[in-house]
This record gives sequence, C-alpha cells and structure tokens, in this order.
Amino acid sequence: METQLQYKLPVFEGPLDLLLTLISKNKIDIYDIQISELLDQYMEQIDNMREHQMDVASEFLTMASRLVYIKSVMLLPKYEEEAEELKKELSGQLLEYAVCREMAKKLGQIYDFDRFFREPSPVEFDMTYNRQHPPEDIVKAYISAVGRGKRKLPPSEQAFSGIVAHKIVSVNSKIIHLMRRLRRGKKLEYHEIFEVCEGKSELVATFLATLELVKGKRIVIEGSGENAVVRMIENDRESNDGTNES
Amino acid sequence: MEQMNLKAAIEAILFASGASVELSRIAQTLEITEAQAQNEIDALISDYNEAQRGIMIIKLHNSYQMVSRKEYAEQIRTIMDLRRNTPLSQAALEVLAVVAYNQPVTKAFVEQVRGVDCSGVIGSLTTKGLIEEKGRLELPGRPLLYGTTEHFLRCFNISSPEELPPLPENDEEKAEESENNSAEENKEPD
Amino acid sequence: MEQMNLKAAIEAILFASGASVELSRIAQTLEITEAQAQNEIDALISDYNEAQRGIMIIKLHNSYQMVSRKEYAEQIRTIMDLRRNTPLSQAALEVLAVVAYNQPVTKAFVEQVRGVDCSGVIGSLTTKGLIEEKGRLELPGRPLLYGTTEHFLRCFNISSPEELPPLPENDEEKAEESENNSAEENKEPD
Repeated sequence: METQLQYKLPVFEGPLDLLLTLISKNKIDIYDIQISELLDQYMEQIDNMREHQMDVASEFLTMASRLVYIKSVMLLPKYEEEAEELKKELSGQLLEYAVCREMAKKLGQIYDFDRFFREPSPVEFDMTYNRQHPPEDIVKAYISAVGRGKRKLPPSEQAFSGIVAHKIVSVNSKIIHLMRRLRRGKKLEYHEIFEVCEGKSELVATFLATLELVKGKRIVIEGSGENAVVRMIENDRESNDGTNES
Repeated sequence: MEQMNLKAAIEAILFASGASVELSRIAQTLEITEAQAQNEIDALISDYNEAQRGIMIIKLHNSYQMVSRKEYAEQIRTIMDLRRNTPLSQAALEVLAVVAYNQPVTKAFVEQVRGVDCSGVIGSLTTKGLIEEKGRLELPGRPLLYGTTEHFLRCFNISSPEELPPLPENDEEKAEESENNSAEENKEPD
Repeated sequence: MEQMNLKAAIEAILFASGASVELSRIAQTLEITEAQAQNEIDALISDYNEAQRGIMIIKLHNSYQMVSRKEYAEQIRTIMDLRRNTPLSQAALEVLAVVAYNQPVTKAFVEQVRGVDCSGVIGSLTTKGLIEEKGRLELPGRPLLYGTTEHFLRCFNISSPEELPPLPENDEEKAEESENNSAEENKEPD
C-alpha cells in the first residue's frame, strides 16, 4: 500500500485512534482485520513519529507488540481459533472506541457555553456548616479515603460481571473427559486432544489435565512434535481412578 | 400572610441564588406543593420566553436556573472582560463521552476504552466542573467512580444525561453481534 | 449586524454581571450613545415595575444594578439556608477525615492519599468552617497546612482532636507506614 508520508504529522489520541485512522484510510474491514497489512501501516506511522523526534508513548509500542503477537499466532497452524479470537477482541475494542470518538465529536458540536449565570446575591450570613454527625462518620470516611474500607470482605460476585466474562473450565472435568476418550480408543494423537477444545480456557484446562495425568502416571506421551501420541497406562488399579463411568 | 405573588417570589429566588434551585426546595420554601410550584415555574418560563428577553430559565434535572440568553454572550464577555471559552480538546471530549454514556465509571474503564492513560484529562475535567466523584466501586482498591455534573448539563444544553445525543445504533448492534460471535467461537463469521 | 434587541442585551448584561454596571460602559459595549442607553434602561426599568416582578433595577450614581425585591428577602434567606445545610458529600467527608487524622497536612498530602485533585473540596470545607489554614510547611514552595476547626469538633460531637475515634489498628499501621514512606520521599538529601 502506498501511503503518502505526511509532512505535517497528525496527532493521534492513542494507538486505537491511530488504528482507526489507518483502517478508514485504507478501507480495511474492521470486522475482519487483515493484521499483516495493518501492522505494516502501523509501524510505518510509528517510524514516522520517531523520525520527527516525537515521543512515542508506551501505549503505541504496547499496541505494536500486540499486533505482532496476533500476527505470529496466526502463523501457527493449530491456533487459528485463538488468532480469530484475538482479532475479534481487537475489532471489538476498535468499534467501541469508534463510538467513543464519534460521540466526542457530537458533544464537541453541542458544547457551547454562551449562557451565563450569576453569582448568588450576597445574603449576609456565613456558610458555616451546621449539621451534626456522630464521630464514627469520620472514621468511616477515613477508612474509605485510605482505600482499605472493605478490603477484608471479598468483593461480590456481581462486581466481577463484565470483567470475567469467560467460561471457567475446571481441570478436573477435563481429566475425566480425557480419560474417557482414552479408554475408548486407548491412544490419541497429541493434537487430537485439543481439537475438541473451544476457547482459550478449555485449551488451558485440557493442557493442565494432560500434565496432571502424566504426573500421576496415568498416561504417557510418546514421540515428539507432530507425531506425539498419548497413550493410557494400563494398570491393575483401574478402580481407584474415580473416572469409572459406572 | 396575604396572598403572595408566587411567581414573583420564584423569580426572586432563582435570581438571588444564582445557582440552580431544586423544585422541592422552592415548594418547601414557599409552603406550597411541588405541583403548584411547577405550575408557577412553567408560567414564569413562558413569560420569559414570550417577551423578547435577555434572560431565560432552564431546567437541570429537577432544578431550575436563571441564565442569560446566548444571543448576548458577546456583550456579556465584553463587559465582564472575559476571554472566549477555549473549546475542549479532543481528548477531553472523548473522556467526557465515555463518562457521560457509561456513568458512573472508573478511570480504568475510561482508559480501557481509549487505550491511553487519562489521569490528566480526568483531573482537568474535574477542575472544569464537568465531571465529579460519585463514590467508589466496591472492588479491591476501591477505585473512585466518576459521573457528569450539573454544569455539564448546562454546557451541553440538556436537562438530564438521558437527553444526550443517542449512540449510533448500527455500530452498537454490530458491536454486540461481534461480541456474540466471539462467544460462539466455532461459528464462522458470515 | 442587524438591529439588536438593546433592551434584552442590557437585561442580559445587568443579570450576568451581578454587581452594578456604569451607564457609560453599557453604552460603550453596545456601541450606542449614553442617551440611547439611558432610554433603553428606563424602558427596562418600567417593564420591571409595571408587572409584579420578583426582580427590579436600581440606580446607583451613574450605575445600574439588578436586585431581587425586598418583599422576598425572607424566602431567599430560607432557600440559601437550605443550601448551606446540604449534607457533606462523600468526597468532602473523606478529605475532612484525612485532614482530621493527619493534621496539620498539606493539600498535596490529602491528594496523595485519595489519588485525586482536592482543591475544590478543600475550598468548600474552608467556607463551611470545618477546616482552616494552619501556617505553612517549611519546604520549597511553602505549601499551606490545613487542620480542623473548633466548629468541626462541634459538628462531630467531640471536644478535642485527640478524642477522634481510634482507627482500626491494621489500617492505622498501614497508613503510618505509607506516611513514613512519603515523608522519606520528601526528605531533602542532607
């Protein structure tokens, strides 16, 4: 892509602002971002800023490394889903910021303070506060100010809604799941284990489950790389594994 | 006490207080019901609007305030020796937008949306009286929450945050859609 | 510029300036002669006198001022008194507490503890007579120190700052710790 080097560098509000500008300038589909293309453009702008001796804020560099990360995940054959997810996360963030930018523009148009109000008429009495408080109020306020108020109480689960939106997958459930699959077939290609996984947390849980089982000498991984095979260790203590279906 | 001219009393109150006055306080002071007070204020507002006046009465939440009409801003600035208001920066408007549409919000939330540190801008918006603290979030660290002020409403010519320009519908929908997509990870984007 | 409504402009000017405004300045601002300005003001004054209004315009030497009518002085007082008695905001309480337990303190200290600018709150607590200046800290810039007032003690039903309710122990320790740290940071190299 040929982007004209701009001699008067635009000032960007941050990496998201820069990305959105690149996206609209180069007609990149925000819902399906071509990462390599965007990364090249982005780096060009960063170099540009550097050339002009501008301070490149750390946020811009963080975003650069994020783009590089997404790009490299995309190159790994087994991580298409993950890459897809990372891309969607970025799209989502960009869309959200696009709304913010748009609303800021609208607010800027209606911001207008041409209506004056006046100072209150001087009414001759002082503004001394005259309510009564129990002394405890001041302690409560102090604790609140110092920020340790309710630290001892765990935050309510509700408080995390929106922060933790991901499904939590327990490692135990994956251990059971894996053992069942192995019992049926006795042997699985290593990558097959992960093929049924949906999402990051399931991948992680499955991986941890595999490690657990290896450590517990319940399964063994043979071979390496693409040819690795997972095999169940047959032993006579089959009844104590807690994974019996009966 | 003989029949008081309630409308005139309200006019005097709004004039003297300068700042906005809650409807309930007006009613309480004049010893009338809020409905009565409302009637009188409405009458006063139309008096002010019908004649060509230099003053008007605006509504902010459940409060009323007397302000000068915009048409005479230039003259007022001249006589009071005021500088023209500097427009808000892009950064300030963006922070304001995030706060206004999501209030109450933490600084961290604003920073997440904008992708940059916002401490400075939040400080200056607070100093300008456009946003203010609205308690703390009950999470570890108990971060402060911010919301918009009455002065914000005045500056944007609205009487409550609900009157803010509506968010772009399409984008919102699409954003939700893409969120749903990412929840169903296996689904191919069409 | 097309014909401006001069009367309305004068009304806006008198309203917004609060204090009295000289006839000559009004004329100058509106780019009219003093005689013209005088005519417009006279018309405005009779408008205000004819209708039963809560506001009037008075003449002081060669100046004019908009004031509320005396009849409503009592209502105005009541409403201002209600304002004065608005309960302290959470932010105000927090600043007050930080000052109370650490006095005398600088604004910078309070801001460090709370993590936000506190100028406005400190100003309003001073107006309310709850905190006051207590000299200056002998450091570069000689920042002002604040402490609580006797009036503060009355509002919180205690007879001296030593009688402030004790802080929960852990918190106190931690607070002291952070205080020491910040003291060290401020310390000049000897």
